[in-house]
Amino acid sequence: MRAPSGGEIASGEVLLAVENISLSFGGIKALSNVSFDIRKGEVRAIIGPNGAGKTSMLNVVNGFYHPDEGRITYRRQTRHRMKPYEAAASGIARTFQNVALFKGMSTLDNIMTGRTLKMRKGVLSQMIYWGASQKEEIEHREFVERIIDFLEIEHIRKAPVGKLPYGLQKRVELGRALAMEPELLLLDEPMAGMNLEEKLDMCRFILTVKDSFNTTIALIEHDMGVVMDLSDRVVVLDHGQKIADGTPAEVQGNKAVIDAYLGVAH
Amino acid sequence: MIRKTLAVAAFAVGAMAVAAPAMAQNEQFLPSLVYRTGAYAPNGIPFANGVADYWTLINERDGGINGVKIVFEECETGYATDKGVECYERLKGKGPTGAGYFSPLSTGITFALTEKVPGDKIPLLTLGYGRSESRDGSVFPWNFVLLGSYWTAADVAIQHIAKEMGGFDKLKGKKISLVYHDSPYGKEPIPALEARAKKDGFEFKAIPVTHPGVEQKSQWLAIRQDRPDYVLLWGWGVMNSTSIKEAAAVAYPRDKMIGVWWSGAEPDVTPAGDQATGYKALLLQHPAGKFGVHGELEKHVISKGKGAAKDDFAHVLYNRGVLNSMLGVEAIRTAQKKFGNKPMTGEQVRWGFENLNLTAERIKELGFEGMLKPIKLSCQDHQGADEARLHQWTGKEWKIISDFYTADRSILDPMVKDTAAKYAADKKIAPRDCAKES
Amino acid sequence: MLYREVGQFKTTYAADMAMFPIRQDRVALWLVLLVAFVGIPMLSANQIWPFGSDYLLRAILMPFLILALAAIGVNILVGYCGQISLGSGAFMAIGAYSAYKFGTGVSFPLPFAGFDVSIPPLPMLFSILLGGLMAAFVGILFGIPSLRIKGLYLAVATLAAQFFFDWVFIRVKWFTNYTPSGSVNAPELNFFGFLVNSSIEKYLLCLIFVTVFAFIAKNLVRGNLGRQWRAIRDMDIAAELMGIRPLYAKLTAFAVSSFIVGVAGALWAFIYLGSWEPLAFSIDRSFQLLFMVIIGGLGSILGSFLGAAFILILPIMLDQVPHALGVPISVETVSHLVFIVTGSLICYLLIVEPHGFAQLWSTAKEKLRLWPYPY
Amino acid sequence: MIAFGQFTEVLLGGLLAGFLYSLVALGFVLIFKASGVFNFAQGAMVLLAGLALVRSLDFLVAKGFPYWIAVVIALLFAAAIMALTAWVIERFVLGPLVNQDGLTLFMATIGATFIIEGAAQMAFGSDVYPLRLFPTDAIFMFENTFPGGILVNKLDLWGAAIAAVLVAGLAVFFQYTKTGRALRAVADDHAAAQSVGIPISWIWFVVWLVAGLVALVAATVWGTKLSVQFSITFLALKALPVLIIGGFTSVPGAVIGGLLIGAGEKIAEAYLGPYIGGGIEYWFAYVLALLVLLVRPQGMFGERIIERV
Repeated sequence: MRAPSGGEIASGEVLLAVENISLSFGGIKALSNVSFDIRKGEVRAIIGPNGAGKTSMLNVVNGFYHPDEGRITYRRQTRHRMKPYEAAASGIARTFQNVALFKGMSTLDNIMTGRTLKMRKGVLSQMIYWGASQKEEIEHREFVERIIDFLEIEHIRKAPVGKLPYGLQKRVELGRALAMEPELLLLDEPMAGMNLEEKLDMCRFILTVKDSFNTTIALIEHDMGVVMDLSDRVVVLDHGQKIADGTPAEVQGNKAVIDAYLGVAH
Repeated sequence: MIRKTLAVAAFAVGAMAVAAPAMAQNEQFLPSLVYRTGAYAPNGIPFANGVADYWTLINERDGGINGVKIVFEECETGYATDKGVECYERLKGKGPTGAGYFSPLSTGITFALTEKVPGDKIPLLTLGYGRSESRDGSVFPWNFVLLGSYWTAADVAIQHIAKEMGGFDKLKGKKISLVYHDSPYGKEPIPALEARAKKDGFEFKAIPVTHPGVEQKSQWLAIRQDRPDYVLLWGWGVMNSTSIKEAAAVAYPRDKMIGVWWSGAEPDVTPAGDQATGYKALLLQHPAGKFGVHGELEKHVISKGKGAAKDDFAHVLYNRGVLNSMLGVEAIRTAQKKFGNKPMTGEQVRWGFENLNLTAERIKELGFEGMLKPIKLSCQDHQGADEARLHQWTGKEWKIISDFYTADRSILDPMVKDTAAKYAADKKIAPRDCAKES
Repeated sequence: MLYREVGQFKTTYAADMAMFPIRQDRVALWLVLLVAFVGIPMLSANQIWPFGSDYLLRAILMPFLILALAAIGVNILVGYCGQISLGSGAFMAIGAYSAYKFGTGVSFPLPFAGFDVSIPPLPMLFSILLGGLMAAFVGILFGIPSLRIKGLYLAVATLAAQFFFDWVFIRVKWFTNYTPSGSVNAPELNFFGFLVNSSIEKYLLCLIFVTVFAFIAKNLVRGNLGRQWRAIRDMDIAAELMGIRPLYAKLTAFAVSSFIVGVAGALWAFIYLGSWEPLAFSIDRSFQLLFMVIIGGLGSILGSFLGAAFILILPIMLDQVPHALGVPISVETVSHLVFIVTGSLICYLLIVEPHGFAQLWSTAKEKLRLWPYPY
Repeated sequence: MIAFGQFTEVLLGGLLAGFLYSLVALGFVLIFKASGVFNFAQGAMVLLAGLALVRSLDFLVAKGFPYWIAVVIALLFAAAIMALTAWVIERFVLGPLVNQDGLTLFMATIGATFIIEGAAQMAFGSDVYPLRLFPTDAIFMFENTFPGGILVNKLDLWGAAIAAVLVAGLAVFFQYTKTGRALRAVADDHAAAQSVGIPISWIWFVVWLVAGLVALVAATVWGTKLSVQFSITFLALKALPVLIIGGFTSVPGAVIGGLLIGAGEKIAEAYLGPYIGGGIEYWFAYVLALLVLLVRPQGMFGERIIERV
């Protein structure tokens, strides 16, 4: 699973940098003046209390929200805003806080949608199906089957995802993002609502993705244990502002962070 | 599983019903395409009742047509063409000899069936509606636009206006507007009126009203501002009464409005109440009211509780339905003279129509004196009459206000011929030679 | 016991991804096609019950096939792509009138260029397909608002199309070749020298069109494009973040849907009606198609057929069954009952089985697979 | 001066027609506001209310009741029928569909439309039934200023007055009654309303009842205008563009939308129609609504939608 080539970024270099990002909805500031960077190959955690603007931050990164101010530099290209599918095309994949699977489709089809950008056959070829389109479908099916094996969800391959238990849905969603072969993977609370066993499985998957596929990961998570174990660096947001940035150990000792979590400052 | 079995069973029963062969052999099957529901039901119901009651009368009083019992079945079209086609396909093969003739009471269905009847050899009886050019029996062997087409109506209406104004020379420079149902039905009279406008020098304006015709405010405000000398009304269903109400609302004089014979019945005026007083409309020969045949109907049908009529008995459209059935029955009777007293096929009924000759005595005998003038059809002429007169709504009843006018065939015949010839060319029909047929 | 897939192991992805992966389904499909293409014409040619008259062929099967085709088109847009449309009737009309124009010769003057554009009458097959293409083109135009307008608001945009084209085909005489009444007749059905005249020929023609387009539709909805449509339907925001371009997915759905609906419109006008006016494609038609799709099953090609059959046959059944049983019901009551039953079924299905008859069918199959040991 | 007089007349006619549209549109707004359901059946409910009213009225008059007493009894009877309808719809259609998405509910109301249309005609007949509750003749204003004066239909004035009373009444109902406030609470948040003890099925029944009564009021005016008959159901289609412009949740919006559509389409018909052939009202209203949507996808008075993931 190689990331799409072009402007290759070496491990440890800055893959994505956000600078002075501000975002507001009808007068309410969701983010103000936030800057941080994500380096190639690391697991970068974004933490903070509820309403700190973590999800908004991810939405800005993959183009779903357009910031009022600030710049985004991704793979050395700087832009003010981009469209969600452009972000996807340049290798940013994403999972969602409240599972956003395609409920009417099977597990297989959900993960296959991750391959959309890699499929090239035109409408006419798809109409006839037999021949070129079938060959392409099978190629991608093989790829998707590897993801299914890796995530250990073979048994629910053909099940409609709407009826799966929550933990499995989260796993399918991860599979769908992985099918995009992303260079940067944004995970929005991948372990929310899971029991311990499921969390351990998910941690294992995340670490494998990072190590084997050299995928850069940005992670929002509330479980501090998980964050400390998984992440290389942590950025902390509170009320739309960055209050700390550093290694897990550094952040853990930071007074502002402790205050924010305990609510002392307010 | 049970549900599925039931569905299959229901389907089988239905299929059997469709395919079940008629048992009795001495029956004449007559279909009746009706619309008793939907936007046009108020006008469809009385017509359908009249059609049914006359057939019942023939069965009850005479035991059928020369002993051949009439079996009839209604099929609801809702004024929709595709439903009409389905009804046609369903009913055309019923009875020992198939359907005798069809009367769809819808211009749209008539157009669609015109394409189908030549293949099935069943005549279409369209009494005062349908394709105006189908008067030409050489191109339209199966259509019978009996008593008058929309072009006849348009011509007669202009003649009456000329008479009211005191002569055709007075028409010059006058304004006549047509408020019409925006469909083939409403558009049919336009060529005839344009031809008349050219000849008589009046200014003609056509004002469309969108189906079903409940929104007419703009049209009538335009009429108020334009102040035409006369307004012709070519509506159907709710559009008619709405037009009359809107005319009242803009204070357009009702006695300067002339409706076609499809806009001159009770459901068109009663909803407008007093506002309809003075409104005029053409008559397809027959008026409302009771004639000889109504006594028979009351005696043999209504009093026995076998009638379909309710308070629409002897109303305009009811009477038209009765007339429609009578003409069909007489065509079958005529055919029986040649082919014997047994059920007639569609082809034989057509022969009966083409040789139909109702004299004044025969009409009196049938109890239709005062409703119909003598009529004679031929292979070439599938219309048979060019007369129409007018009646006026007094607020309580329709009152005849004019003598018969005869449409000017010197204008209409060339139009019929040209349009029919164009149709023949489009459809690659070789017109039949009527001189060679008996 | 017959409906089992035990022992049918698939050793290739190709076999697993086949249109009908279960052998019994494949056999059933071939049987249906065999009956449709060979059995029915044979029965009909020899006038064997129930094809003694051509009623079933002309008044049930032909409209069923054509409306099923239209329902497939509507299902692609509404069922697969989730864009509600109340203007399908207009797209049928566009298909019908465009095919009519191409079939009778197109000519219009271009005064500013100083010459006339005139295309001679085209062969029937091309006319019908061009009718579909014109519908697709207009479909794309009216699909553009779908990028900004969602849900119910979009229904209004499609209604705008419905009323606008109702008006255009009444008012613009060019489309009706200046016939005085505005009603037009189908040109003769000449397919490269072969005249389609008899009921059997017309039926087979409809059948060929429906079969071809049903297969094309099935291929599209199970492929990449179909996944994009369904993704947009289920969660448009997530789909966009997966790299699916809403513009492309929605407009292709509008185009493919309108194309199929347009072809169905041309067939409806040319083969079923023979002569028609815009009222044949009114808003009632749009609703009828939508109901077929809801009742049959949103997002199911099979459902389009089931829904079309149901909506078409229900009124005829309600009319005929009491007749056959000797309980005469007046035509009024029948048509009121049709309203009530259709309405109740829509509500019932939405409550109990939002995926319509097609889902009931697959539930039944599921049970059949386990029968007689349900656990 | 003539031209200006004519324009005024068309404009005024359009505005008054707009009030009549908003009478129908109000019923949609009420239901959407309180339950998020786009009720396609509103047109059918007008038909049902009208048929129940006119048929019982005719019956009572034929029995010899004095006219005004007959009217009152007939109105009560029609109101009872609307209450029954509201209960049936809540119990059998919407109740089981609670928490479904808007499109499903919308399609369910299309189903309900068919049931109501079929049942209403089966019970009360499918003929045309004249209703005469209001005067329908014309009055002429400013006859000194403009030749011929400016024509206004009395029925339209009645319609406008009734619409105004209705809007005021609804405003009072929503502001000052307990049920009205509960309705607004439900509209804001279903779950929260339930948790503070407002029974949602009761609320839905009330809101459908109120919409049914609004349909009855619309039926008195429209029934007088068109007579009570099947075509009255076409009104639902006229109300849609009104709602788009006015917004699905705004009572005053329904009136403003009605006025804009009424005036817009009549002026278009009068001044654009002659050039392109006439009969453009039907689609013009929709195209107008579509244009509004292209500029503001949430309608003219709707709130901006913020999407979340």
